[in-house]
Amino acid sequence: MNYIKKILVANRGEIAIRIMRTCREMEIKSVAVFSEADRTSLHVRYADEAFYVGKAPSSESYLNVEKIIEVAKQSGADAIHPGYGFLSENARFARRCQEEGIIFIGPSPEVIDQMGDKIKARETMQKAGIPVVPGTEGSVDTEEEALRAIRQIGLPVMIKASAGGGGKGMRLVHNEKDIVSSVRAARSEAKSAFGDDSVYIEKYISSPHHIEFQILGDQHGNAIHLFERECSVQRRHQKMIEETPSPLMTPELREKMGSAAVEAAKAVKYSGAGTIEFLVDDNLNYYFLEMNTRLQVEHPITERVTGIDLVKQQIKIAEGQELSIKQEKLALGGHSIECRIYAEDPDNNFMPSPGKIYKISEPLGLGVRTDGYVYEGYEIPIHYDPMISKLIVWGGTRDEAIRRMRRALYEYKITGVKTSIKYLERIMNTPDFIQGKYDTHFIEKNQEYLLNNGTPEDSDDMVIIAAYIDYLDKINRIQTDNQGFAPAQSRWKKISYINHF
Amino acid sequence: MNYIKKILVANRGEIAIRIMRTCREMEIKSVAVFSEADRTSLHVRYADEAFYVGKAPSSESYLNVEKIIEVAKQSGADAIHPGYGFLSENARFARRCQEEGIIFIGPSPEVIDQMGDKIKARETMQKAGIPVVPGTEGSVDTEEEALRAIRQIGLPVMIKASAGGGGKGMRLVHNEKDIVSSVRAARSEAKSAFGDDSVYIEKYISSPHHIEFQILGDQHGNAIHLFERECSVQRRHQKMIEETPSPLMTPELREKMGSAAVEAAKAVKYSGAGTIEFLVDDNLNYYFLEMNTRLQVEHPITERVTGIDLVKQQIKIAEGQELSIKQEKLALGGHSIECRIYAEDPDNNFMPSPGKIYKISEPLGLGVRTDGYVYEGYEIPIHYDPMISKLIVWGGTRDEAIRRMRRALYEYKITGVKTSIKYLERIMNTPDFIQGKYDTHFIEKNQEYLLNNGTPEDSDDMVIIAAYIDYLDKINRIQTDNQGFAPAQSRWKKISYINHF
Amino acid sequence: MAVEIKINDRLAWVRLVKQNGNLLEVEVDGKIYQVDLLHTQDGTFSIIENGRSYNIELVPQKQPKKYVAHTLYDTFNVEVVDAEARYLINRGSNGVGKDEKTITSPMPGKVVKILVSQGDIIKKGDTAIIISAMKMESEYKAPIDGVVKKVNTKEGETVEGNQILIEIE
Amino acid sequence: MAVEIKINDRLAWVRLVKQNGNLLEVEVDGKIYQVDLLHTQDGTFSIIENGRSYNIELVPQKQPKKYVAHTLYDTFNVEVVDAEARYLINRGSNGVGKDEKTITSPMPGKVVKILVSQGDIIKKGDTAIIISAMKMESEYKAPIDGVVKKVNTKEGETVEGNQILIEIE
Repeated sequence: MNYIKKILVANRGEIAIRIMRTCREMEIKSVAVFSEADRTSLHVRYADEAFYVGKAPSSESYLNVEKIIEVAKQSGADAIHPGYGFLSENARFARRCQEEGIIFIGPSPEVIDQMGDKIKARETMQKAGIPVVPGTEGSVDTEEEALRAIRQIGLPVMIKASAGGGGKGMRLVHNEKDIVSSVRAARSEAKSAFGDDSVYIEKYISSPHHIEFQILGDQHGNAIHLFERECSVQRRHQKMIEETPSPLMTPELREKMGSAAVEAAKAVKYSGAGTIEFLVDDNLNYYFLEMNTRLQVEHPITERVTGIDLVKQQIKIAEGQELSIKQEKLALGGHSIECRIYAEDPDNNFMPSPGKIYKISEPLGLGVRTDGYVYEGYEIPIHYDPMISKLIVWGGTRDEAIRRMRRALYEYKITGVKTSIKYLERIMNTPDFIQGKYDTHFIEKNQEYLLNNGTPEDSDDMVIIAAYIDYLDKINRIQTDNQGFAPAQSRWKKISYINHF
Repeated sequence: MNYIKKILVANRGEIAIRIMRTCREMEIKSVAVFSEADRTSLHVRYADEAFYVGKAPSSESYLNVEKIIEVAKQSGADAIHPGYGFLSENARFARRCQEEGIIFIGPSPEVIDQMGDKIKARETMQKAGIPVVPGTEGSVDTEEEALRAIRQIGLPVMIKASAGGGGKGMRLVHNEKDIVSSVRAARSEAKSAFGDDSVYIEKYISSPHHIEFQILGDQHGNAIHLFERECSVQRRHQKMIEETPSPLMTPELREKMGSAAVEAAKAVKYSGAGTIEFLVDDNLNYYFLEMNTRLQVEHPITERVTGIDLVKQQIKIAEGQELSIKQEKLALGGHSIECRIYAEDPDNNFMPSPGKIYKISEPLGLGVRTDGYVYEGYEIPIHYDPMISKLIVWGGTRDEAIRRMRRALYEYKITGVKTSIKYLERIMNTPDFIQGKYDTHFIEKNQEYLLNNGTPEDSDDMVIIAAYIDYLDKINRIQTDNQGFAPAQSRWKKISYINHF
Repeated sequence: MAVEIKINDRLAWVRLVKQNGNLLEVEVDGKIYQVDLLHTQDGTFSIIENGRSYNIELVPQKQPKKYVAHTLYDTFNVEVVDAEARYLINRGSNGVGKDEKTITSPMPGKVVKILVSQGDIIKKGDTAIIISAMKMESEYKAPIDGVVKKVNTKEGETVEGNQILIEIE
Repeated sequence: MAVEIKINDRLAWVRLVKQNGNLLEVEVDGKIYQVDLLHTQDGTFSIIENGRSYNIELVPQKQPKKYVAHTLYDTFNVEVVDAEARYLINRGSNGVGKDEKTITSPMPGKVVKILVSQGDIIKKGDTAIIISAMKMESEYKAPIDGVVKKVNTKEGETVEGNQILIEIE
């Protein structure tokens, strides 16, 4: 067996730290890479080693294949974990690793090519007998071609980047007049995000549920699935909340879709962790949507209900070990929900809110996990994703998990930048969510619940008093005429004697 | 059903917060009480309401029965949760709650009397046919009586406070010449900790394992056990590390001891959460040691392997609900370990180290829970327990749990006071612990592994450089002759342009 | 010393009646509160008023006397209006109407594309500039019909929040 | 500017060779290091040296120029010995032998019991005072045979760390 001793993590932020945590538990050394914007980022400080790889824009650093290969060789890393995003689904990168004798923790370049390209993936799935959403057979190269295809499929349609993922380079088109501008925008975003502007077009299924299956395959032809994740709560085609099990799921459907996912993985001799995404309509028809040949952002909820460390499994598979987990031994225990905390302003169309974290307090206690990377005083760079952490809770039942999520969101305080925390708390109090009756239109359908309807508390006067005292404190510190008010000297205002009512 | 709407938590520190977290999940309002030393303590800020109850010494605040009853009535609390320690095993307090029509979240005053007093508990258990450690039948009132009893039982013996718990008022006596001073010391400690100086004497079992069973009983005569906790890693008779399952346990012994624990609970019509502590010798003989009629410090490891929120169960039982958990449905999933983080100096005989927390970073990620209450700038009061937090990890196997605990301890950084963190990390690397071969003498037997043997890293020179730069920074700030060194302006030193190798 | 404090749209009058260490008596719009107040130098407040425990975080803003205040559920814009502040307001330093003739960046980001040049005629609703921040591209449109007076940035440049990018007249 | 730095029992000589922003060249006992160093004002250091990532926390002590430094596994007592510090050392301000004639509290606590009075004869190893901190009582014994010269505290009093409680001669 080729045991891995040192892993270069070709990523940043929470996922880089999450991977390094497992490395540490496996006594594997970790190597961080960082761009100019990330010298003080936590992943640099968490790693055993750290190397600079380029300027702030990801195209010059985290997407710089040759520089990262060079650092891997320089540091003596025997493997590279790409995380999600960046180079995680880049077949050329996987191939370069292969050429240099570095283990790429993920599937083979051929499989990335086949599944990572959404057009090829559709073809592969159709051949394997798995239902797909009607759409173009290949990428469309010109705007005229797009127009023709859309007339054939019929509106509404979804335009998607072939190389894409995570909602980038995606546009929904309802009206004919928006076709040209939407194709143009999708291609421009795809180009800057993935360096590839090819897009394809799919029939848009209304009221769809976005449900995905986690799979693991080894190099010996074994594959299993680790149940589903319900990812329908989305804004701007980006996931906000995921949960497992899905409230929509039945044991029969789980069995059927799980088997399809395993078949899909076996069809391409998949090795590593991957995700098969499906659209499910209200009649429980399911369509293959895409395969992600990497770890997903939302993998922790699967870890929580199965008790399996997915990064550890990825590493063991990459070492060539056989899967030790048997499908029939796997059980889905309890209920887990993840909320993604973004630096954004939900009351202003989810506008990103970069800036400096003033203070942060993280929720703790029973059934709560946070995977984050920011700290007090950290300046969130404008160059990358606005996700600053993931809050994952577990409960014995869905009801307990929702209550725990509310409690955890209540405890979670980040100041200095705007975040989605209070918005997520409102989702947890929305009847449709509580009843588990939602599809990907949840956010638009529930606007009235999700608006900030002002103060349920009556604390204005206390805020006024706080600001007043702070003001007195400040003028006291700069003026000489002491008005009998003792200013704060230490973190907690020192008073010779603390009084009590 | 008498649903509880507001709970006064008659405690402080981590356990007060832990209880309030569950209150919040159950939509129950929480009321904090605080002593003079605790105005800025986190439990005061976490609660919905907070009331001052007296001076810093616990006898004048957290043990002040009438004041706490008064606050409960003033705030309209319909129940009181006593946590652990303080009034949690005080029958008089439970009785006063009863008289005032306030629900005491715990067993009846009669059961507290019967089981809380260790001497009565021994008698009860003997009657129920459960083996007990040989010892005095009742408390010993004079030093002469103690001497006689010890001569009869034979050395070594353990002197214990009748009202005690948590290692207070306990003394082990090996030599005849130490008998008098030990009895005196035990009584003095018992008096100041519990207001009751009566002690009793037990035969001391060498190489014992301290194993306890968690039980839950309701007001309808149902009782279950939630498996064992292994608590043998102790210093100064106080637990440092607990784990479940116990490495010593066999399925047969678990069945036998679990049934004994349930029988014991049923024998006294126990309602609430409680713990039956046993001593187990190397031949797997077990002896009843004592019953704790309250929540234990180490309850989270049971919560983690069973998925049951024990505080929620306590509240539901106190409301009069029937236990919804069936013994045969309960399963012990995976492995959980708790490390207690004390403010103390392990390299100097575990001397308490009160003071101000300078910085703190808590471990996060997969399988890690921390229950704490301190924050940066918090001054740990000298009046209470030195435990500042509990670190609980879960793993699919014991090996995974130990590796995760090492990782979590590695991430856990508290500066400003001395803590047991690095010592606990050394325990996680001790062969006897790794192999699960340990008894209550683990600490003394493994001194050579547990000593701070200096630096496994080679970072002296980097520390020197850091101190040097900080020094240059400081003199630059006060001197006028700038030596070309740019001092830190913000949290992270601002440099017009960040360079990289 | 009494001052006025603006909290969102409300203007409140506040005065310290007396202080005994951490116990304060404060009057807010004629209502007297007795509060047990402790705070850190960097704006974490713990206030107990009539048994209720309040946690408030004040985040200082660039302008002195302005805060963003966070309570458990709410965020407030707070401003202390003392004699100096009133003087500045009366002097009219807060220009009105200027916003309508400019395109401003609401957040820091990078200029992807500028679609207009100085002197161009632009119609209300036309996209003038595209800014990218955190992987999202946003189009900014002209607020009025007019002529581009000045373009204050160029493609590829990093811009601050609230920076005026394009002026129209 | 070169200074000496005491780290536990080692005395090292250190000098800044050159600086280019966060990139420093520093000489420690004749060895040249090139480090990428960033730090916060309150003593969190991130140093990358030859690819290795070091995290160091400096906790300032009451005496200026003294720190407790935390690395991943170790805690060091660090002191910068500059000209001023050397002067103080040479002047002999650190009295020697004083410790042997006193009983000092190693930590803050409350005096439970004092077993001796001024003028008492005390033997080495006799318990002189009992202090309670965090629910643990500790007995402090006389370090030498002697006569109690002075008792600086009384029962029930709260004492600081490093306070001289009892003097013996």
